[in-house]
Amino acid sequence: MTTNTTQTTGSATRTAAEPGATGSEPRVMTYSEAIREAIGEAMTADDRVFMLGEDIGVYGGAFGVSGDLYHRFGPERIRDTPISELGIVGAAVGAALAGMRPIVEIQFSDFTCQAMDQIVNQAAKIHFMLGGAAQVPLVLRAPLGSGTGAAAQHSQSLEAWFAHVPGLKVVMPSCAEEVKGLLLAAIDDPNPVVFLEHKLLYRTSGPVPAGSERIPLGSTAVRRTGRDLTIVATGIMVSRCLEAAETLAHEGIDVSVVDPRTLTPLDARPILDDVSRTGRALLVQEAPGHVGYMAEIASRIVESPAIFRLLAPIRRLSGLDAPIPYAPQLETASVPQVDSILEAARTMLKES
Amino acid sequence: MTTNTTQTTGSATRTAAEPGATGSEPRVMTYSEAIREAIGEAMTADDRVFMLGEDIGVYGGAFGVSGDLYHRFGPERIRDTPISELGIVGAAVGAALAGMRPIVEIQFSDFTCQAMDQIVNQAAKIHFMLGGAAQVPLVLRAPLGSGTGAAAQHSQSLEAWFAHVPGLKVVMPSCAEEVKGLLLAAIDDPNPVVFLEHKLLYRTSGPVPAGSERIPLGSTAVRRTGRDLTIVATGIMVSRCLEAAETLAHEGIDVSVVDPRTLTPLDARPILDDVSRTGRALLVQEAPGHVGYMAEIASRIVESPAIFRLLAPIRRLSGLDAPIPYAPQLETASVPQVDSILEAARTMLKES
Amino acid sequence: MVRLGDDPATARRTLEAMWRIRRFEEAVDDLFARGLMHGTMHLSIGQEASATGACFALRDDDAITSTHRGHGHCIAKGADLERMMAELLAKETGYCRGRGGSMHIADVATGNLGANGIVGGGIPIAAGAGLAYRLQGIDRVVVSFFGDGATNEGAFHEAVNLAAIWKLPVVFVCENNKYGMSFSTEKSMAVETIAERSGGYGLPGVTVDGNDVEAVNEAVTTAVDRARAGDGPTLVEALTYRWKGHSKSDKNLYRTREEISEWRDKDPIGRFEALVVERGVLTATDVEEIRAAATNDVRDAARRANAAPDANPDDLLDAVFATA
Amino acid sequence: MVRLGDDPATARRTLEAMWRIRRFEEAVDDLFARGLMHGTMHLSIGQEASATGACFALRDDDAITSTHRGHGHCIAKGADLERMMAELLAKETGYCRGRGGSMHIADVATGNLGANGIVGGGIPIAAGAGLAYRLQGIDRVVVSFFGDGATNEGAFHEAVNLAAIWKLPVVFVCENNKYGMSFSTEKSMAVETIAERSGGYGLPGVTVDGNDVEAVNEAVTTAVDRARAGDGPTLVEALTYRWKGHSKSDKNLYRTREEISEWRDKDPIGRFEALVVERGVLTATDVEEIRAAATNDVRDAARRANAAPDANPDDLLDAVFATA
Ligand SMILES: Cc1ncc(C[n+]2csc(CCOP(=O)(O)OP(=O)(O)O)c2C)c(N)n1
Ligand SMILES: Cc1ncc(C[n+]2csc(CCOP(=O)(O)OP(=O)(O)O)c2C)c(N)n1
Ligand SMILES: [Mg+2]
Ligand SMILES: [Mg+2]
Repeated sequence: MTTNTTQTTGSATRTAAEPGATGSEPRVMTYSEAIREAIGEAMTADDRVFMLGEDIGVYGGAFGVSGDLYHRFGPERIRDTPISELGIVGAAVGAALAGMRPIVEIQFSDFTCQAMDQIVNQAAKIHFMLGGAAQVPLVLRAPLGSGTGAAAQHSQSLEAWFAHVPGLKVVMPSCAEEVKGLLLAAIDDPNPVVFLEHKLLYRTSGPVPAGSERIPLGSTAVRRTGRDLTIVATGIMVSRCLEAAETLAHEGIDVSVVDPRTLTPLDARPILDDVSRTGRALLVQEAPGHVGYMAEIASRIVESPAIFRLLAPIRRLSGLDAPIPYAPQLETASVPQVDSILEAARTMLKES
Repeated sequence: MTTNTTQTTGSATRTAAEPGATGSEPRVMTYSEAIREAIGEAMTADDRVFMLGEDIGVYGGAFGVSGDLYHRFGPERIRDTPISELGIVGAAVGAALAGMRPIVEIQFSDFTCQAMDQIVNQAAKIHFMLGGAAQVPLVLRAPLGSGTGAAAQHSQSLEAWFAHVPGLKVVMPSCAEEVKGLLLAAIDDPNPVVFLEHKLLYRTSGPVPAGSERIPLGSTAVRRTGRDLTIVATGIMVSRCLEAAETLAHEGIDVSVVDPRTLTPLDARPILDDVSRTGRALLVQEAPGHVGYMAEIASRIVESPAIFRLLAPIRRLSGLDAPIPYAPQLETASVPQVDSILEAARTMLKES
Repeated sequence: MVRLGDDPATARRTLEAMWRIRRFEEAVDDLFARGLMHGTMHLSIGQEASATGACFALRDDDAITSTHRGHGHCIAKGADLERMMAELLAKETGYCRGRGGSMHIADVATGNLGANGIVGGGIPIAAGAGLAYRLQGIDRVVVSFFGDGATNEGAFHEAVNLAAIWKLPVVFVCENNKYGMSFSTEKSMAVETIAERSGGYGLPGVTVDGNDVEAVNEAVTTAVDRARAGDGPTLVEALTYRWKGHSKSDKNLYRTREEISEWRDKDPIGRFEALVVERGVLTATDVEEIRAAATNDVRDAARRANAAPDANPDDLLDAVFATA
Repeated sequence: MVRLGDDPATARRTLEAMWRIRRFEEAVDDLFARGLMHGTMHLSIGQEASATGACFALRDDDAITSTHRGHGHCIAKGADLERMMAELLAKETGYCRGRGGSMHIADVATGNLGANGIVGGGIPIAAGAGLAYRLQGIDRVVVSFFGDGATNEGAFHEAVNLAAIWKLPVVFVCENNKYGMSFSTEKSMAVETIAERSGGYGLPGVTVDGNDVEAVNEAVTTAVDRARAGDGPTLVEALTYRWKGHSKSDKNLYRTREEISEWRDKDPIGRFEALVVERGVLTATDVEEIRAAATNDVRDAARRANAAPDANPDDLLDAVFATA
């Protein structure tokens, strides 16, 4: 990802996982590799961390994310499971209650539907419901999004659901550079964290810190600061928006790109500040627009004094309110692309 | 429910289910009774309609809604099931595909978590995914909401989830008067409809049409028209807002109360019109605010020219972003009550 | 194998536990009827032997997962009556600070990982706790309680299979009280016993008289030993009955008076009393004393709980997330 | 019972179906490898006998539910190769107008209620279709196909139980190809056969050689007869093997070359060819012709499908809801 300006609120804490690891130079690696590195480091540093999921062992994971972890940590800690999403998330909840720090991989985030009871009725609520007497520190990793031709049951972006559930933290890392630090923070967290990776990002790469810096959950990143328009985007849309921003810059349209990174807790301040400055907000997500996450961002803006700084109506650019189709030309037409982002930005500027 | 003014967009269609039924006087009956009457009439009129769910037979339903239907229609068509939410919703999907019109009752809407795969990955998507070759006309009825002391796993309001899923229609009937007409429309619909009843409404009553008038899905009702403020509310909050409106009227604050009734499809026009007129919007829901349904309403307003008519920031009044607690004093404090609605309305008027 | 009714100390503890359960639930039933308690309630009166027999097969550091009908499990595992009562009375001193209520009492200190409002919800959690203990190299065992109705949930299937393939130290205790709410086991399954369901997973299944506290204890002890030895899970079905309705909304339309009174005659407490008196392990006076003590304990607990401060709504939002 | 290889007409149809499946999937594999096909793909090459044997036990108006590995079921139930190919090639003329792709082909006209991208997703749907036919007073039967891996899902458990207690006209056909993706049945369950899982539900379970098209047909026919007669469901386990990887991302790290080649030697098509030639029902020339015809049919279907118009993105939003 091309990052013109990165400011984060909340300070990144640096924690040494292995001696000598901090301070070393970042290496260029893929998003998948960065995830794997984070898991490997967490497992090395803490015996309580283990992983369970379908085909994460010798197969290396449906998207190859767990890779060689099985060979490094063995079948007890990189635990292949039957096809039983409800059971394995439930097992993670129980293991977390009993003192472990499980990381569950769900092959496609669509299959969280199978495990919703354990995620939402159990994991999210236990700490509260038990009056604080117990904690459920687990990380549920799952790939979301379209673009692979896998059609409607393998391409959803359900982040809005999880973000709506009190008791869950929700992370959507948008680049290789940050996925490691966010995942380490998620593993540290004493709460259930839903960690939503975008399939198309797995093979993208960037400079990943060699050390074990955490990126605190709840710290929005301003990726680029512009004069005319604030674009807020999540997941894969962040890089598309940054690409669009480059083109717009050549046209004399200067935009900010803001990435919340964690949907819950949401660090709204940088968004409100940026929108107050530019007076225009374009909110971009892959998920269908209707009752999607960007509706929350729009609401935060218009509940705040930033509403009085708006020069134009807020605009959401979202996936169609339709299931994701199989055919590539249909699939592409279903979610925002660089072109539609350009188009939306230009229209907003033209009309106000 | 006290209805000062009721205007609906979309015209109510009148269909005779039984000879002589139309045109007769409305009778005062409870929300539960009205639901039961709708089901009874639909089952009488159409052999394809049947009901399945846990304890809907001789027990009469967890909330007594199915009542005597078992005795009227027998165990084949009022079908008691084992405790298998995923299985029974799946069976409803299969039955719908094979030409039936199943109505599934889920005892508490929280248990839709168990059935999410069949609701979301199957029912919602089949028509689209199969290129239109099949339909899934089913109604999933489930009670939502807090107020019964049943705590976090039996009190959620998950309407935002369903509304976010393309392919599902979502209805939230707010009064006895309308629940029959909305349910009849839902049963007629060739698509999967999630029909979310509020537990505390079951025992409320109102005049219910004796005929089988349908209330079209996707027609917002303006319950009361005022000068100063537009309140948009769903489910149980509609009557609380109407109650608050009476008090406010005595204080010289004149508010509209608008009830979308169906969350998908949303008939946004009456909301936008009313907000454009009053210049203020207070959005009230029981569900937690973060990424809730009212965020969509806020977004619709500020994406439209209505944004330019706003005299004050939009305000959402929602349930706390917390699970619903057991203790009555905590439960009450967790979701909007008449007092908090009054308070919010007064503050909005004072500040702008 | 030593039986619960063989020596006076154990017999006394056993009877004490059953009476405390019975008296606690009677008190709760009464408070509810008098409008002093909120919400809903699932009473296990009549099922005291299965809760007690199973929990008494465990070490203090072993764990359980419980259900919506969980007061008995909780008490048998050693929970404090006052904190339980305080929870039901919506007090700050309750186990869940008034946030959970009857369906969510947990007591991590005594190894109770929690009741559950979701039918079947605790079963995968039990498997996970068992897995944790294995990974930690600790020889703890988990008993997962659930009802006959719960065995129709996918959660049961997936969790039992995980425990079977991983040979987890879990004992699945099904309290078969013949009904899942109103739906009888004759209708909800096409096999005779829940125990038969174990066959599909490759684990032993046994059916015992759930109103015989010794029989339950014996079966669960065998299963616990097996689990602790690393030989994997067992499914124990305890045949029992709830005297009261499913919950407060039950009009009892689905079972006959005769059936209920037949099962009342099989009262697990009276039966154990008769047994130990007959064996000469306890006297009629001992039994009388134990019963009276339980009545007092529950009365005191209720009194003290009632005097405690109400749960406080001020910090609800701070209570959602754990902080480190 | 009449066997599929007993008379020339049936033997020909059977062999035809199997070759059409094989050739279709080879063509798809090739198109994919050449970058002409999008998405992912689960091939059933090696499993043709179970799809064919089971579907050939059905009447035309009977129904099936299928899986992610569903091309074979679809073809054996009578789907049109061109419309299937058009779907995979993202054409407007495809079964799903390009919206579903390989994992969602359905053909309601031939009773195929749909493939399914969700493991276990079709099983409850099959139960529901069976229920519908019963309520409609029609004597149709539903065959639900799924893999060994799917039997670990809660959906399997709940659906089989529903079918059992309601005696629904459903036949559960488990194609046990030894792996759910990379996870072997030895690891995913602690019993020897999937058929044993039927015991917990009170329905018959049988295991057959899934590469013997006659054996599959015979077992499923018995089950279909039973279902049609109102005697309820059966679980039929067909032991078979997929020659290819699970999907396009499979690096085949979890099984040995030897195992694969052993199973290639058990080719269900070659085996049936040898059998019918040996029995004198078909000649070697007949067999040769059938194979060639399948090759041609698939080639033609691909050619025609390829020439069809691409699926059109313009009306995606209109396609979400059915209108009346
Ligand atoms: C997933 C789910 N479905 C339904 C319910 C409603 N419900 C609560 S208890 C119960 C009956 C449970 O039966 P069983 O497992 O036999 O336990 P018992 O009540 O007999 O102790 C039902 C249907 C629930 N709480 N959770
Ligand atoms: C609910 C769900 N979990 C996981 C997957 C990913 N997945 C697709 S096919 C498959 C293996 C299925 O195994 P089996 O049922 O034996 O069928 P086979 O592929 O062997 O034909 C998996 C894990 C899925 N599609 N759906
Ligand atoms: Mg029961
Ligand atoms: Mg398989």
